[in-house]
Amino acid sequence: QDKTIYVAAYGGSFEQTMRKEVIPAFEKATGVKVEYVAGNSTDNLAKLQAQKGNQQIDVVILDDGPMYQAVALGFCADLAKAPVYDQLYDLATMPSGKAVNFGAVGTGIVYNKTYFEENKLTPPSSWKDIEDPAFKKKLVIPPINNSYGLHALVMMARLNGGGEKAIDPGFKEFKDKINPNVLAYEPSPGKMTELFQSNQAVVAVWGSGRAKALADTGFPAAFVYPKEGGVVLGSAACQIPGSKNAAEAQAFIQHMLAVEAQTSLAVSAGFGPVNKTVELPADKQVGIPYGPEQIGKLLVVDWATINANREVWNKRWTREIER
Amino acid sequence: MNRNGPLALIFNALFLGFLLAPILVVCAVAFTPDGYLSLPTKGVSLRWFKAIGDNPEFVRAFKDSLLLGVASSTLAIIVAVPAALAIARHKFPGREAVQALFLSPLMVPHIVLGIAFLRFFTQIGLGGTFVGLVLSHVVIILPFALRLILAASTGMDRSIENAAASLGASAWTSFRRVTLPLILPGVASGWVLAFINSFDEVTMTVFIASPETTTLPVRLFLYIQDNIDPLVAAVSALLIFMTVAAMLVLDRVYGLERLLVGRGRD
Amino acid sequence: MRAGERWSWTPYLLSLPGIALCAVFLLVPLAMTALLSLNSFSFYGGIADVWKLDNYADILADSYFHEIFLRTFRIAALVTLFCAALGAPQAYILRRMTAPWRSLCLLIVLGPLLISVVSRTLGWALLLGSTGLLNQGLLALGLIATPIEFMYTETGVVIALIHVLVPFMVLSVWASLQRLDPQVENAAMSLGAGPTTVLRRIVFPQIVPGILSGSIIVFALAASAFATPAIIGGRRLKVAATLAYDEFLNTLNWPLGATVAILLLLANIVIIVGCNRLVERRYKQVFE
Amino acid sequence: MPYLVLDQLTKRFTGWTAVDALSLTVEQGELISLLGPSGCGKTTTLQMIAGFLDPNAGRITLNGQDLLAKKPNERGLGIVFQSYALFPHMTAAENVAFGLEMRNVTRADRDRMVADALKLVGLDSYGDRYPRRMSGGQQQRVALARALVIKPNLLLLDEPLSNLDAKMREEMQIELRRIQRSVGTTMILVTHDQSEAMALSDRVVVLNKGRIQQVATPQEAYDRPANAFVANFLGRTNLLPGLVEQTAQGVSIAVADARWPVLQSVPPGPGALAVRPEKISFVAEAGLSGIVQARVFQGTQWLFEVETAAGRMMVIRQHDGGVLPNERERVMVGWRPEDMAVMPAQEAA
Amino acid sequence: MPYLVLDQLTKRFTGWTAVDALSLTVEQGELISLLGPSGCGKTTTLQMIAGFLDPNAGRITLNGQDLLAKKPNERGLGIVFQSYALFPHMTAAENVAFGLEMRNVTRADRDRMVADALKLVGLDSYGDRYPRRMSGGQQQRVALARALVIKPNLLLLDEPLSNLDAKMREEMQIELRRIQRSVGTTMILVTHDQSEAMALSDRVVVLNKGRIQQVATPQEAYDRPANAFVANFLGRTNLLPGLVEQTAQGVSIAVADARWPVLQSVPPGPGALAVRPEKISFVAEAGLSGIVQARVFQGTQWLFEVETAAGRMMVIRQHDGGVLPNERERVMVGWRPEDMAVMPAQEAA
Ligand SMILES: Nc1ncnc2c1ncn2[C@@H]1O[C@H](COP(=O)(O)OP(=O)(O)OP(=O)(O)O)[C@@H](O)[C@H]1O
Ligand SMILES: Nc1ncnc2c1ncn2[C@@H]1O[C@H](COP(=O)(O)OP(=O)(O)OP(=O)(O)O)[C@@H](O)[C@H]1O
Ligand SMILES: [Mg+2]
Ligand SMILES: [Mg+2]
Repeated sequence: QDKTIYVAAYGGSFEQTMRKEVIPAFEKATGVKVEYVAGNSTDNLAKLQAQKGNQQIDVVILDDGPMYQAVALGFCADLAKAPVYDQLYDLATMPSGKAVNFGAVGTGIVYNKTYFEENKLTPPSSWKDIEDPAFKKKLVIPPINNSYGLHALVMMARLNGGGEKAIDPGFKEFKDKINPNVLAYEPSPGKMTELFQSNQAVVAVWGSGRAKALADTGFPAAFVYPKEGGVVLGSAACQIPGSKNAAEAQAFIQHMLAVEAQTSLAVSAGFGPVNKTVELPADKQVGIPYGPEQIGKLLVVDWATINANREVWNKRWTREIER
Repeated sequence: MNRNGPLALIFNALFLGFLLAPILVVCAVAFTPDGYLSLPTKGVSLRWFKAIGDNPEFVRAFKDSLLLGVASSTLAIIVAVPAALAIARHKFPGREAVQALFLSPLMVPHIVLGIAFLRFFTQIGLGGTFVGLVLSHVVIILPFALRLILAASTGMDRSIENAAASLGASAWTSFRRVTLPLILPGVASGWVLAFINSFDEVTMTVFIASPETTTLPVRLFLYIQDNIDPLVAAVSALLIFMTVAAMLVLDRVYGLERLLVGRGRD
Repeated sequence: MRAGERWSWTPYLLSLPGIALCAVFLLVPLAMTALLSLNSFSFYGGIADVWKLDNYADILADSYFHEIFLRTFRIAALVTLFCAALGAPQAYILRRMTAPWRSLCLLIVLGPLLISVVSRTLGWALLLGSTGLLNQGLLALGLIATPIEFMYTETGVVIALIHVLVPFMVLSVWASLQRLDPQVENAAMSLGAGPTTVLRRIVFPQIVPGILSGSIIVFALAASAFATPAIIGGRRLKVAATLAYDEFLNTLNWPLGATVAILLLLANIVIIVGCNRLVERRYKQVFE
Repeated sequence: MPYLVLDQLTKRFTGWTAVDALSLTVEQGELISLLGPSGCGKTTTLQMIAGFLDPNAGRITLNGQDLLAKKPNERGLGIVFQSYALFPHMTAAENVAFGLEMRNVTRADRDRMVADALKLVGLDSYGDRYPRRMSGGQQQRVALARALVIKPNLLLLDEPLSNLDAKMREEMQIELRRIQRSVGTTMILVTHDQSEAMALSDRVVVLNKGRIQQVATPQEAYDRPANAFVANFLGRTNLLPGLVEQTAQGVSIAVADARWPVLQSVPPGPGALAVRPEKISFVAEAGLSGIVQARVFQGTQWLFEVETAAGRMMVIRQHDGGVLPNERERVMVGWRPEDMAVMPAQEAA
Repeated sequence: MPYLVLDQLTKRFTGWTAVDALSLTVEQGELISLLGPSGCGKTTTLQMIAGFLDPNAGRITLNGQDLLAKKPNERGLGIVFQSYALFPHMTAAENVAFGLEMRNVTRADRDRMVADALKLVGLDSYGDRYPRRMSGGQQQRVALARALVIKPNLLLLDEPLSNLDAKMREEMQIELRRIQRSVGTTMILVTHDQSEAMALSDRVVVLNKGRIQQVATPQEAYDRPANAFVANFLGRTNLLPGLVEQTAQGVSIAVADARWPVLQSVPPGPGALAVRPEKISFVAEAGLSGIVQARVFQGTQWLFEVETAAGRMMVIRQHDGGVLPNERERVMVGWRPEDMAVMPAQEAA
């Protein structure tokens, strides 16, 4: 093996799946060695920026939000054309054509089933349910620099007559109705799990994949898409410009979109497949956005508008909500 | 003999209790049979300790961390001892500036250092190397080593060193045979603090560790990306047990008392 | 310094390795950070190579940042105070213990340092949470009616930081206690000084170097602490380090983050060097 | 009523008995000296009285009260440490003032008393100096002033004058004596200087290996030592072999070519006689003849080593201007029968 | 060639001159004592010779070589510190062995020499003990053994025997003398014990306030002090006022009701006479009459305080069994004209 590509991507169960299933298959097929640089989206984005002009990484995998920013900052090269791209759902393609979503999860509401049963509460069914005073200091929402939190903000704006272009109602709703319920604005998934496990939190706005992972530990966690609709959160990959192994990098991205890898990621890591041709057995479909119907129901947010306003929103968020 | 009064012993007990409480909780959690953190646990099981064995990258990361900790804290001590002696013994122009310089790593958030080191190392070609990792760790743990050695060596009786010189000991010998043993408790605790801080560092290391040189805290940090489970507690508990074992061995071989208290003292 | 000592190169030679190391591996990165803090940032444009003091002006003018810095140093000061108040007596008690116990207790003090901040704070969360052991215990005993909020409060952050940092104080004081002559304490007692007076008038002034060292470490670490405030304090209780972290990682606004860091560093140095100088002057005798 | 009573006091360090069942009674206002070879337990004894060491056995009562039940700071006694134990972070004046502060003496009184005490020890102008910047003797005097200024009822002095020159030592001795007389302070003095002990003490306590050998007035202990150890420890003694014989004129002892009448009752046969060097004089006749091997000037007196047929002898003569033999000179030494002690040979061995 | 030369040596501490232009020449194999009141600069002088303090001015040469150019550890001299300065982390044996290790003495030799040295100071069985567990005198002896064992050419002794009892001190003195004689070690001894200085030294150096007052043999300094300070510092002196008169028989001095011929040439008029206590004896006639105020036992001698018409006088008499007056007894004291020094009144003031 003379060629090595560096892939920067998430740690945790995703890393396990990649190392055990996706990467070995790729290495076997191509003879290219893959080094896995683990880190969360923000860390990896920061690494890209730090090594700007001197990149050590060939492929980066980020949440769709940060990926938009990475593209904007010029950290992504154009994707090479390949047949596999034709098999993808629409939401997989990103407007710029420099990155591709290879998996999707939905943002919805997670709650502690046992707690709800014991306290005779009805499970949440609407985004509005998180405003219920019964959840005083029992609700956790990631902050808006995290996609889940951003989705929640956008949804609150939409439900109150606004939207990406008119975010004010969302802020107002958070400030007046949601804030009293919020135990913490917690971005770290680990911390979130811990808050559930220690019973400090019973409801949260979170992703389907995270909820699945939590439930898989045996914890009585349940996940619902609110009736107004869940929001799709993509995981995207792109090739770093100036990579010495651009072809291999592109091949790796294509490999991840292929049926085999898509199935592995769905089964082991809870990523909804973006490849239409993937078929999952019924028992593996639980908790994963799967199939045209489910995927179609998921709402998509307008990243262009969001990114244009993100700085302002962030500032406003830290000053008005997180204070 | 000045013994501790009952009040002092109560204080001691409360203090140690305070220090131990969260650790005991973590250790207790490590034995849970459940798949998630819960207290009190429903039973006792070693499943999470077994799980460590299933994650070979933890073992590798542990070795890397150990090596990194030992290398960087030893280097830090080697640099800190003469500097501490200079600061403790001499009043020279620039003394305060030197002190501030050596202390500044403590005052910068590690995330900032992490990014700065990453940028710097990438430019000088040390990016992702073990050497770079060690050097950056030396810099951030230097203050611990320095301050502790400084505390031990300010106000030391100079006539004892004079005695050594009068018996023919060169500066180096006198340092090795007299000064060093006398400040050994400070050096030892300085080393321990430095080691621990290097061993524990994650915020900065995340950025400068490469796939080949990933430390245990970084591994743990990545592991709890999407899920926190009792494995983290088990790793911590295991570390504690290993530390205790190491201490016992050290006590047998060298004598803890001698190391932390110094020879010939009561 | 020995009286009448001539100017010599010795101290410079002795500190040379340290200075060299720090100059290359600390000053360069710090200088890069300082330069970075002069740049500007936009979401789409990234970092622009302009050289302006805009970031500083922004921070100095914004009450949001004032509040965060104020909180940071308030927490650091409180933690330092408590660490000194708890750690110094503990070190003293340790010294007065007999042989096997002393090493044992010293190890227990070191113990908390040995496990990572993440799992330590995990332990705290389990203990201090609204459903944690402490609150459960207090509720069961009927001492309180509703759980006390420790998590996501300054109190919680301070407690957890004390836990993390107090060993530094104990060790540092311990190192300087080693030099004390027990007969000197005896002398004070024979003159009629009770245990507290001995502590206050005889022991304390002599271990000031140790307390100072410990305080400096604790203060600096508390002021730049990230993990504990982030985990126990959450996002609503931001401190300077979490702020810098956010700017660096979440908004990628490095220039602003760098500005925060530089300001934090400067404030720290001013406070610490100032205190150092004050204390060294006040207790001149023990520093010679 | 006895003032201070030590009853069967015992202190063992790991594997070492430093003080062994020591019993002693001290009267109020008395000045007692502890004498004994280095390491015999003098400091240990004082430390137990002061409360810094817990005895393994035995009791101490002061004025009828159990002293061991009290904490060191409640015992109200003064102590001068062998190692001074000055507070390194306080000036001389602050060191001296400390005990007064503890007694809540008002500022003005305190300043005055401190100044007086420093003056007493000849350090009037050194009040502002830190111990580190003082000479050994100056430090010792600060330690002394610190203990004296609080005017304790019981003063423990552990070689308090060992680093002072003769002049200063004498002044301090007189001062101690004055304080003892005027204030009625009870003092226990440890000293290695025998003339100091002799000159100052009401009684001396001779210790060896943690055990009391003799308690007596200085002269008594000197002239009538309880045992060979005391005799040897206090001053020097010449021990000569001789033959005790019953003659017509009574019992006498023959030493080499000379003979002395024996006043004690000693059985005839091989014997030994002990005589102190200062009791020996150079005589014209009827003495032991010998040759001066060395003469050593000692200030007020001369020490001679004389080689006689009975062995080497030490002779002390006052430096009073009289004619004294030179080295290598042939002399004859003699002493009065009442100044020597005669014993059977085996006892002297 | 002189062995050690101190030339205009000066040491100033901030605002304090501890040693002031001190010049001294020491011959090889000589034993010189530094005498002087506490704080006069003795320790400071030794520390400069040893190289622990840098003089502000002046030079030191040893064997013709500039000593100041050498580092302390290259000067090859031995020193016993006033404060012992033992290595607290080493046992007694390790302390003593240190200097030998530095000289690369083989293990076997070293063990033997250490054992010998410890035996010499009477600590054979204390080799394994740490300084903290030793008595003051034992520590001092370790310090002595540590300096002696390396057999230095120049040995600086700063009150090396101050914490030892008379017996032990005497043994050590003999030992020092023996080493000096047999090995030819040059020694500079600081001691506050005058009889020690007198007995041991070839010459004594009397210092005051950092300045040399007199350098002479002990007896010379004692009997012919260079100035009033030396006279007063070495031994005691009685100073009596009198009237110097020219009579038919020559010059004489009248003191109260008695009169002594004056051997020096002193102008007539008010004068003073100085006479040492041990030169005074109790006489039957032609003396100064007075009353014994106190008699103090000092072991080999008695000290009397006699109140006479000319003032209070001190008298020393040997404890040789002779009849000595009691307290409150009326006596007459006298001395030989050659034992007194007479001077005009203003000089004595
Ligand atoms: N570091 C210092 N700073 C200022 N003055 C000092 C210092 N060291 C010593 N002195 C002063 O210098 C003088 C000489 O001190 P030195 O120790 O030489 O006296 P000494 O003759 O050895 O006296 P002693 O017999 O009491 O030991 C003393 O008056 C002392 O107070
Ligand atoms: N902490 C200790 N541990 C063990 N032995 C000790 C300790 N302290 C003293 N000793 C021993 O106890 C004995 C008595 O010591 P102490 O200090 O009472 O002697 P001292 O009579 O004061 O002698 P010096 O005249 O030399 O000061 C000594 O032999 C000493 O070695
Ligand atoms: Mg003693
Ligand atoms: Mg001295």
